[in-house]
Amino acid sequence: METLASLLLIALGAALINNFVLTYFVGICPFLGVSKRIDLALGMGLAVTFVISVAALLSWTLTEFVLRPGALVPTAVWNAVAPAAGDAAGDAAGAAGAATVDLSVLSYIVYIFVIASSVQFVEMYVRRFFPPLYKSFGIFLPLITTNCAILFACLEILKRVEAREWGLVESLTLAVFGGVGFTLAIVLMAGIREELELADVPKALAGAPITLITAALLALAFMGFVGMGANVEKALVEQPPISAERPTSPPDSGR
Amino acid sequence: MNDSGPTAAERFVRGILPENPVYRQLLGMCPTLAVTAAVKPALTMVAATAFVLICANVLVSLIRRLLVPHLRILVFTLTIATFVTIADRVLAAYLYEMSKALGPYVPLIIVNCMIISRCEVCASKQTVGVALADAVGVSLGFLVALASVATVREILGMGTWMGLPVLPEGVPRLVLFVMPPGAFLTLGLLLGAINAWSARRARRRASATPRTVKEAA
Amino acid sequence: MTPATPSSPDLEAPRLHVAPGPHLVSGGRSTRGMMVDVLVGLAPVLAAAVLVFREWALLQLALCLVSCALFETLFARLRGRGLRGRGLRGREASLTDGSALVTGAILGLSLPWSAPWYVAVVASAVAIGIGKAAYGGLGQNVFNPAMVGRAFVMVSFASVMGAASYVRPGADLSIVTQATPLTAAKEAAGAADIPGLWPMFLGVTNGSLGETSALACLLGGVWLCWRRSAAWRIPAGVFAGAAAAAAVAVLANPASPLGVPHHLLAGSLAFGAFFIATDPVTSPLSHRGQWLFGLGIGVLVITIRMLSNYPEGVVFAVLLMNAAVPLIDRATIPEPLGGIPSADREAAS
Amino acid sequence: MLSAVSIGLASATLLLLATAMGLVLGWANRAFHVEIDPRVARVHDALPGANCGGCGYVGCGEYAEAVVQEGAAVTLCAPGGPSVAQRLAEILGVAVEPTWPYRAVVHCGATREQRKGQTEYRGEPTCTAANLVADVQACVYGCLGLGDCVVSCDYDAIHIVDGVARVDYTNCTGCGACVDACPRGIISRIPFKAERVLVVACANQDFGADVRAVCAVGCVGCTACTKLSSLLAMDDHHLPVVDYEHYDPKTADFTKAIEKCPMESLLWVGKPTPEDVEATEDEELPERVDPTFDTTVDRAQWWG
Amino acid sequence: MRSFPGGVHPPDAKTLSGDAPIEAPPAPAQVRVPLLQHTGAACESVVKVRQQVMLGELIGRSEAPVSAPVHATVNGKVLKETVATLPNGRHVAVLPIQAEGEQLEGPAAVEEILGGEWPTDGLDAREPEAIAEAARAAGLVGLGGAAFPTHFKLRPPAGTRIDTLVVNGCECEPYLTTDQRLMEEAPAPVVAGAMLAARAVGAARVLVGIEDNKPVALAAMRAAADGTGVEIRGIPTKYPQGAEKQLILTLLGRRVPGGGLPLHVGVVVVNVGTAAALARAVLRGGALTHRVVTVTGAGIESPKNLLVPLGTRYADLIEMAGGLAPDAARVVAGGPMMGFAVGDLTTPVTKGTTGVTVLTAADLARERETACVRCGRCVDVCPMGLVPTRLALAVRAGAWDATRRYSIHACMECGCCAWECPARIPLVQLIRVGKAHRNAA
Repeated sequence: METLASLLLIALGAALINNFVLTYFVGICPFLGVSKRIDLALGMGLAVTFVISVAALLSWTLTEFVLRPGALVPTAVWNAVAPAAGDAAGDAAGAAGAATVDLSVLSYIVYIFVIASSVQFVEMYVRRFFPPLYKSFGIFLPLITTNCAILFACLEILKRVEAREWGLVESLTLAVFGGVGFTLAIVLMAGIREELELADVPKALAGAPITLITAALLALAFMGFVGMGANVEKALVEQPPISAERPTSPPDSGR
Repeated sequence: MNDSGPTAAERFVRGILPENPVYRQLLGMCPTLAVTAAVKPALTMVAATAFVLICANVLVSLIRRLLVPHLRILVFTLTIATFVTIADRVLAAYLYEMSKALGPYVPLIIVNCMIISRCEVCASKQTVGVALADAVGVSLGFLVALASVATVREILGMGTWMGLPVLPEGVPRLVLFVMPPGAFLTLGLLLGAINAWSARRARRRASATPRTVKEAA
Repeated sequence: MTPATPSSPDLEAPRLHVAPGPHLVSGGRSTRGMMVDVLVGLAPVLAAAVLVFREWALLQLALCLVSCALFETLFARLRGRGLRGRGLRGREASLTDGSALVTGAILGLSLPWSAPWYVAVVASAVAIGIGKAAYGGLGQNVFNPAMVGRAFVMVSFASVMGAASYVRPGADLSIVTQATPLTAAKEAAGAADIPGLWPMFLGVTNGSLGETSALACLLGGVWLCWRRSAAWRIPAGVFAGAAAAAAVAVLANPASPLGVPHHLLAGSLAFGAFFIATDPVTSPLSHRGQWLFGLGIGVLVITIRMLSNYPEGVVFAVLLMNAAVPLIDRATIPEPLGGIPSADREAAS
Repeated sequence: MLSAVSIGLASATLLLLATAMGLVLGWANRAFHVEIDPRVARVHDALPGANCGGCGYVGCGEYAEAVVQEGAAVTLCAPGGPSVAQRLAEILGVAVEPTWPYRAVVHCGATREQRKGQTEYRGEPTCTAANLVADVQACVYGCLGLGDCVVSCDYDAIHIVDGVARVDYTNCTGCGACVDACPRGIISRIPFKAERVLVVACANQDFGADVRAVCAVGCVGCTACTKLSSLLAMDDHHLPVVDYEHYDPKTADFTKAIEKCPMESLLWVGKPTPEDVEATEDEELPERVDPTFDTTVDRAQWWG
Repeated sequence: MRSFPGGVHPPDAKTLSGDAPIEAPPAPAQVRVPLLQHTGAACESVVKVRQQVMLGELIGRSEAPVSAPVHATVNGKVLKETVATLPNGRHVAVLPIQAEGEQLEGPAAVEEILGGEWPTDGLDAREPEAIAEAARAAGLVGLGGAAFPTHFKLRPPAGTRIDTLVVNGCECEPYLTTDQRLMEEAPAPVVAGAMLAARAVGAARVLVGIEDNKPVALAAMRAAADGTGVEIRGIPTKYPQGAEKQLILTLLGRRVPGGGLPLHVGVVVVNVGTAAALARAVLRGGALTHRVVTVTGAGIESPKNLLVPLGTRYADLIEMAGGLAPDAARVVAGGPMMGFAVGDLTTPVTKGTTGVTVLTAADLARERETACVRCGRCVDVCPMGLVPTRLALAVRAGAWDATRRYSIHACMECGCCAWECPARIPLVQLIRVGKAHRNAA
């Protein structure tokens, strides 16, 4: 129950409450660029969701087994093999007391490398074996390499995995629902922009400005979900009915 | 397109306003929206981005003859990633609070389209001097963009500028401006204002020099 | 071919003209007429607000009406001066269509009586400027202008728009010494602070100006639907969706002080269902779409009420569903009589 | 010690990763290889990227594919002009034939006063809409003068003057947008072999008497001009046609044909002659707004 | 009785000419007979200039299957071929005929064309092919307005089973009383023609649908159909009840598939005027040379129902009805909902001309166009279940994909949406522009 609840929270958080695009501003370029038609937007959204999941899987694996402090060479082993070195590096390892190999400095390079390579691999694979799919979907893949949403998800996962909070399932949940949230936002935006094709937007605002203003209003609408995470958690995890659980401070409408 | 192209000085000037990366090319939107709730983080961001942009441009320009065409984007990305890591570590070491405030947006400089675009369009084809001028110009343009967005947002949202109080006590603060919708709104309205302004300028320029049939011919 | 004159020489030729058909139009309705309908429908709501909040209601409403009208004029002027888009094609935005007054009235009635003057002015500016003028004026906006303004000030001026601001302990109006029903429900342990169903229906409770009296909203709303200036399916959908979601909430938490009727009567649900959600510009065209839209708003209102930090969710629910209207419209294109003609079929797939 | 090991491990990791990825991608590149013609990309790069559709294809991308794979002519890009055609020809390795700039010409010369049987029209003020209403003007072939072509032009190169469309050849790029916009099909693109080119300024296909009934200047199909110039021939609709293929601006002499035309249906269009300029020297052109924003989201999206 | 969804109730204004009996004025001095008066291929002239022709003599024909021959409509001399623009915008060749000598006019013409006995015995023993051929030879086309060649309709493709012949007596278009007067004054040829048409297509059942705002016509038709097996149905008055698909839906509950024809649901529809003309063509061998035209509207001095030769100029027609009122502002060929405005009064009457409605400035008083607020009234009244506002705005914005997504070709241009639109947007015209764009592309 508790695991499910925490997964639900991660999912809700990534898709609605802290929508990747509308709250964290990642993936803005495709959000502005590929949101002119609903079908293209949907394709982009699905492509991002797919790639983000693949990248999350790879980066989680790399983080867990290579990059995380103590991952490559377990602390115990390190201490056994190089006890003398332990003293020398003691200052750096600090209070934890366990000196070990920390490759997390490499994480950015490794991630972007992994993302770029896997996107390219997927692209080549799809182009070779599913030409129709490539025509409708594959054209987005090169765009995704430089989509910050992917790297952002990887970094979030890195943070949690380093802190030993999340496992693979949580990481994947974040990735998939982050992608779903991105898809939701970009498809809503595409619907609105198709509608705006028929509208008589002032010339100075036509194009990017009105898209940004629409994004602002969309973000404003999504603010309705603010605080939902905590309240859902309360309802699901702490079980006692809401009425019995009095918040310590009255909810302030603004926060 | 840029085989010969403009000179270093022209590129420098162009990057600032006429081809401003944010306002005119709509690149680097992510940091423009994400870290501009206040001016200070915005300036830090600009500094980090400028560092990466300049270093990457110079390096790419130096190795431009070694680039394999179909792997060039990967090389750019890795170069940028390296410099971003350096910037990130430096920030974490000397400006810990700021580094925490900027959160994931410093590593996200890696995928800032602005930098890749400069590497691709300019540095990979130009000499070091030109690439450097270009990078500095674009960095200044980025500075202009982020500073303007951040100024509007901080003053309207919190009544301060660089943390210094600007608006008198009694004026209500529009807290929305430091929130996500405010970021989109500010950038959208500023873009619109710039469009309107340059449209008017173009019109004025056109009417200032009346064209006659003879001239047209 | 000879010019267009009858051959009779003694008859003075009338000036004929040509035009596309149909050559007759129903004289009954006009866009302005529909706006007037909405204003008339809002009359009982205003009456209830005046009864409960006295001159404060009138002041707030007048402020919103005047500032909306001013901003409408201002932006129409700006548009006329070089900010023209693809040609206005004879539908210049102006005060005469009455839409700015409707926006102002709905905005005014959705603000708390205690909101300071600048709240109304900023909300009006945002509603007309960003909510409507930026999209090209009446009929082209995606989001309900009044709700854009309301949400903007709600988030911006949290301190003067928050739950606490409704309550004035020592006020000369007895109503406003109590918390609003929904705030009471969110904060209070038991049902003690929550008014009964009857006062909530009549509207002798605290809240924003227009939202207290479900009865007044019902009166005005039924009139609007009867005049066909509002699609009855939307409020019906809102109530059905809200009732269903509220039932789920009650089942999930039987100890809650709020029953399904409370949820339907409380807050601005009725006001929103009849006057805000039914804004034709920002709601779907097809009947199925209108049902979907209404149900979506109803469910979202209760979800936001129960789960988010905000005690009331109408503003956000309406904005969220507004954003989905293009998709709803797309998904619910009605099937033509006899099916899609072959000439159009390949495009529809 | 630790740092040394760290650095070593870091390098090893990166190297390993790079090797692994390189191998995988290298293998994939061969295993999943799809033949695409690199020339398509080069052609696309050489095109101006305006995506105007003037070539008849959906956009520059499709035109690039068509040029390489279907053997479409390299000269179709109107905004690019001869220089682009030259570059495309170089890429494809074909010889480029000398190409003339194509420009739009309007096959109607009747001003508002010269048309007969006009009835006041109240409806959607576009040509396409008015064209569906009978008797807006008696001539069903001529210019309606409501300016659909003006709206369609991205280069501010066509205007309604005295109720009839006139092309401004200083701005016209020959993209053909106005050709598609005109519901009566009276605009066409012709090769501009000289600065001034002769056009038949009438499209009325009826017999002379019927033409005279509807227009003061329409071609009555008298064949006077075709007898005086070998470059003019009557078509099936009682209209003379200029043989632009054999038109040589140096030798062609239309003076007599023009003099003989009873209806002013033969017109010179193009750049004004020095005499024209002299006559109109002091006239001011209406205020013109230059298109300003060359950057749009479209261009940025490929960097997203 | 359940009717079709949507539709509107414009004031029918049929009292203007509803009581005026059908009369045949003196023949005009000149008629201008278009060589294309129907949907389909144009005819070629088969006469020479200055040739003398007799009433009913063949003057134009075409080999194309979808076409109908054209006959001389007066006795006289053929003049030089010229052109005319018909109200629907088609630019066609015209044969002017100068009237010379004796003419079929006045009460004699009415008696000749509509009067006399119309026996119904033995009609169902006639050869179907002979009926269709007689219709073709007479140049018969649908007289309800669309002018589709009748012989083509009477020869359904092999393998189609037609079980019902529907006779359209709705005349839902406001102002017009052509069909109403015909049914009141001459129900017998209508019934006979209906039986012949049913015989030709092999339909066992004949249904006549008449809107219930024409009680006299209903009674007259009931009396005439008594004992013939032809069923007369009074149906709710609602515009556009007379549209084929809507009529079939109301009478039979069948939906004609999108882009399909009535014969796809086993039905053939003919107008009452067509039925009467068919009876004349088969029983008396008369070519289609005259038709009843309602000349009406507040802009006409004395509205009338006139039996006139085809090719009569509108100017003559208007003069026969007392001329234009001083405040006449718009001359409409047909009724005010689906008719086309005419600027040139030399335009000739064709086989499809149901009436000429002259509207005054007061009728036309319309406000300026305002913004569409998506009120959805056009959606509610569209009898085809479309979304007119989306279609129209998509056309304005040039979003052609969207027009097809919203099934622009299902629109029959009945005008309900534009009639109802509070914003006064010319919805029908915009939709026509959209269709024209699609057809051109």
